[in-house]
Amino acid sequence: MNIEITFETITFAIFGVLTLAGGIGVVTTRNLIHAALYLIVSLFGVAGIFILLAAPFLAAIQVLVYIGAIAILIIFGVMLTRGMTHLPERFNRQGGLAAVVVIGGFVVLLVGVILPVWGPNGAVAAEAQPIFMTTRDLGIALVDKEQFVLPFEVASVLLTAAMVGAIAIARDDESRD
Amino acid sequence: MVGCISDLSACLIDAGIGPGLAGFLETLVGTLIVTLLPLTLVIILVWIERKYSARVQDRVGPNRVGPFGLLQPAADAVKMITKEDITPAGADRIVYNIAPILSALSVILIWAVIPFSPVHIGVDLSIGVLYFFAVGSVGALAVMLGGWSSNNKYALLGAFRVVAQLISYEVPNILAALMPVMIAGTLSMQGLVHAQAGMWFAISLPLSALLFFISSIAEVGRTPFDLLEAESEIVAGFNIEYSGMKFGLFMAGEFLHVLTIAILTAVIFFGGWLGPGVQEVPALGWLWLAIKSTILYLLALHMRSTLPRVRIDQLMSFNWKFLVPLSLVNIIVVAFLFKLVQELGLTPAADETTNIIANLPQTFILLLGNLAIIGGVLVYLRGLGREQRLANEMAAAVDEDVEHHPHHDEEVAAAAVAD
Amino acid sequence: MVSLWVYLVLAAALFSIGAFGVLARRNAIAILMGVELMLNAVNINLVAFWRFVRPDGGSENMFGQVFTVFVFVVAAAEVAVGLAIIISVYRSKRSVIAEEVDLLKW
Amino acid sequence: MNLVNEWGFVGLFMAIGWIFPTLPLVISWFVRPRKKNDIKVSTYECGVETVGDTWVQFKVQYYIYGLIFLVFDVEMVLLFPWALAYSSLDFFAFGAGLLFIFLLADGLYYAWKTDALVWK
Repeated sequence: MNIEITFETITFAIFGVLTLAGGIGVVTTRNLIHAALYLIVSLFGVAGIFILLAAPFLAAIQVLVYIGAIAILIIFGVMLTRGMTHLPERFNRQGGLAAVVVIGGFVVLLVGVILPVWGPNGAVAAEAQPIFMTTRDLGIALVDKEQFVLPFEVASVLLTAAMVGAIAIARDDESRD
Repeated sequence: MVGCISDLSACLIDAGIGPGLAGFLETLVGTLIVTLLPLTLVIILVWIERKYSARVQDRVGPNRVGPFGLLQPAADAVKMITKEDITPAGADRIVYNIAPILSALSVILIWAVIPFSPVHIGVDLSIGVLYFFAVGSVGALAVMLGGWSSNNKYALLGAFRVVAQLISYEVPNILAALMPVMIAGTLSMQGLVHAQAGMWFAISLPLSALLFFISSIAEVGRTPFDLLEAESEIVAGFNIEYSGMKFGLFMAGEFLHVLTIAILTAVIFFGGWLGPGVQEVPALGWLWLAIKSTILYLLALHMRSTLPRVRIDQLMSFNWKFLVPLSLVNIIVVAFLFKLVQELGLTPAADETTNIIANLPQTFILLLGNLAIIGGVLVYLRGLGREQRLANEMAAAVDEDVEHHPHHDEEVAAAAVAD
Repeated sequence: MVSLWVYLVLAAALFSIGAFGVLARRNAIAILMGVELMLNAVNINLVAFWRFVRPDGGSENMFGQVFTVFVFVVAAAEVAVGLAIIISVYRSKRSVIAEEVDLLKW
Repeated sequence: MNLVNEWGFVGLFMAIGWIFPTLPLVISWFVRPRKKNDIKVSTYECGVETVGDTWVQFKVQYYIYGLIFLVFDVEMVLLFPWALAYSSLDFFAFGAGLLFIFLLADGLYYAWKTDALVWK
């Protein structure tokens, strides 16, 4: 296996490291606000990966939704649960067991990914082709009768339901009718 | 040499530099120009802003340093740089230092997708509009980090309020930009400008333009939406603990942001660099864009110097109960009319998109729809206002009654007994 | 050229990190963040498969991207409701530690 | 591949962009005075000694605005591809978009009627 040093591989390395380092930061940091910031770093790395995969639209909404909205919502949540940000123990009693399980799972995944099909000598080691204007195709697919128009509407229902439910749950008791 | 302005890499290849290196050099020069431009502009902007609001308020404004006080911003910058920088005790140092840089960066990064002329643009991304919103949303994060890391109750509270405002007004802002995207069928900034060759979107979609401009002003946090600072009422908001150049960066970012949204409004709704003679001399685009965005910028400044500030509950109600529903209605109406125009075959043919006459039917129908919405909203608001005024008058009348006849209740009771 | 399996390894690593966060963290909000990491790993996989297996473009071949968009939707709904529940629990129990919320346990 | 050209520029822009805001901070680091004392670095809260933790309890109202924004943000993300492809679609797409926006407005209506939008 020889690794070519090209613009793409360097970029992939940078974003991959950002993603994983951010992820490790999220699960190991004691301060929850810092964990949220690491989460942002990790999600930004994923946005970079999306660009490498020729999906710039997804990269933009990754930043817009995750960094612009979800991360801010999580920070709001952390601030609203005061006194819980610096727990003396980060991990619960199963922490060690969880680590073993997760590492075992990772090895299984790794073997599954590299060896049989998609690996270096696998069958579908397809070359990526240049792609143009995928966002418009995405829009066509989303409202196509034959394809995703029902999930498209159901997504709206799900979001509305989530909004109604979350408002109902989160409100103060005294302000409830 | 003139050729170098429109096509630097070709010019460099002519000069005997390899194509790969020439491409890289061109990108580098472009990047430097596009990053340095806003930073030089901000110095002028500070002067314009201070001079303009001074004139509106019947003052002279800066007039000591240099001719007409032109060097005042430079003097300010020197002052900021030589000020002591205080990091409050208990602050989260790294986050505290990153926040102002992130705040300025989130504005500078927008300039990468602004088309200045047919050939001059940082990069014409296929998702330019979304890039702008994505980068803009990082600004809210910078505010949050700055407020949290200061270890100050008021800074944190201020940051919460600002973030609530910024994210709220992002909704109508994005919804308003959806309309030009729908009609142009593209997300690229150059594509949006080209789509306006026949008719500006500000004429066919005036309501979207208005919504976009208003919510952009709120995004920047300018009067009448400047609750995040309210410098004439409270000390400061999220940036209370910042001093020296870090405070300066927050301010510079804000000044620059106002111009940036003026330019973006000009690009998305007022035809950007379009103007007479652009096809022959592309560099003229700079001039047209500068004229359009300066007018919009001065409009924003004028709003700042003349309008009163709103309260935070009014701010939130205005957004969620007025701008957002209006944007949704706007989308439905414009989508319906646009499809109708298409079905009736009134859209300009592919080779006639730059022809004004060919664009007239479509523009007329869309404009009519927009005016109908605006008219409907005005009539509705008038009715609502009258209702409220009557209710207020009734309440006042009852109050007066009670004051003038302190024994009103007893009289009524007596009358009832007499009956 | 970065091949498909490299993206898959990256996604697997991110998924494992997220899974560890979900299994081992005590704070419920941290668990939620772990879930976000796992969802992002899934997204990387979806987009990578779209890019390498059905890259011809055209609206019939957008499965990967469409599913990613729906994962965004689900993630948003999950965070909104999850945090609302955590805030609500915190209000009544003054705690967001997952194992202390055991009303339904016996 | 034009992807590299486009986003390479954005990457370069990000790499260079942060230098310019940082530069004045670095210059300032060299020339600014350093006279720290305890009073100066104390938290600035109206001159009175700061009381308690900075982490006062915040109103849940902020969270509710954040969550309504999140929902709208995601819905807008779904609407952008729709709008982008709109000119090449038929009236069915308008119906789909109409229903989508109607459902979205439904949630807003609920929030409005239960006074979740009122700043208290």
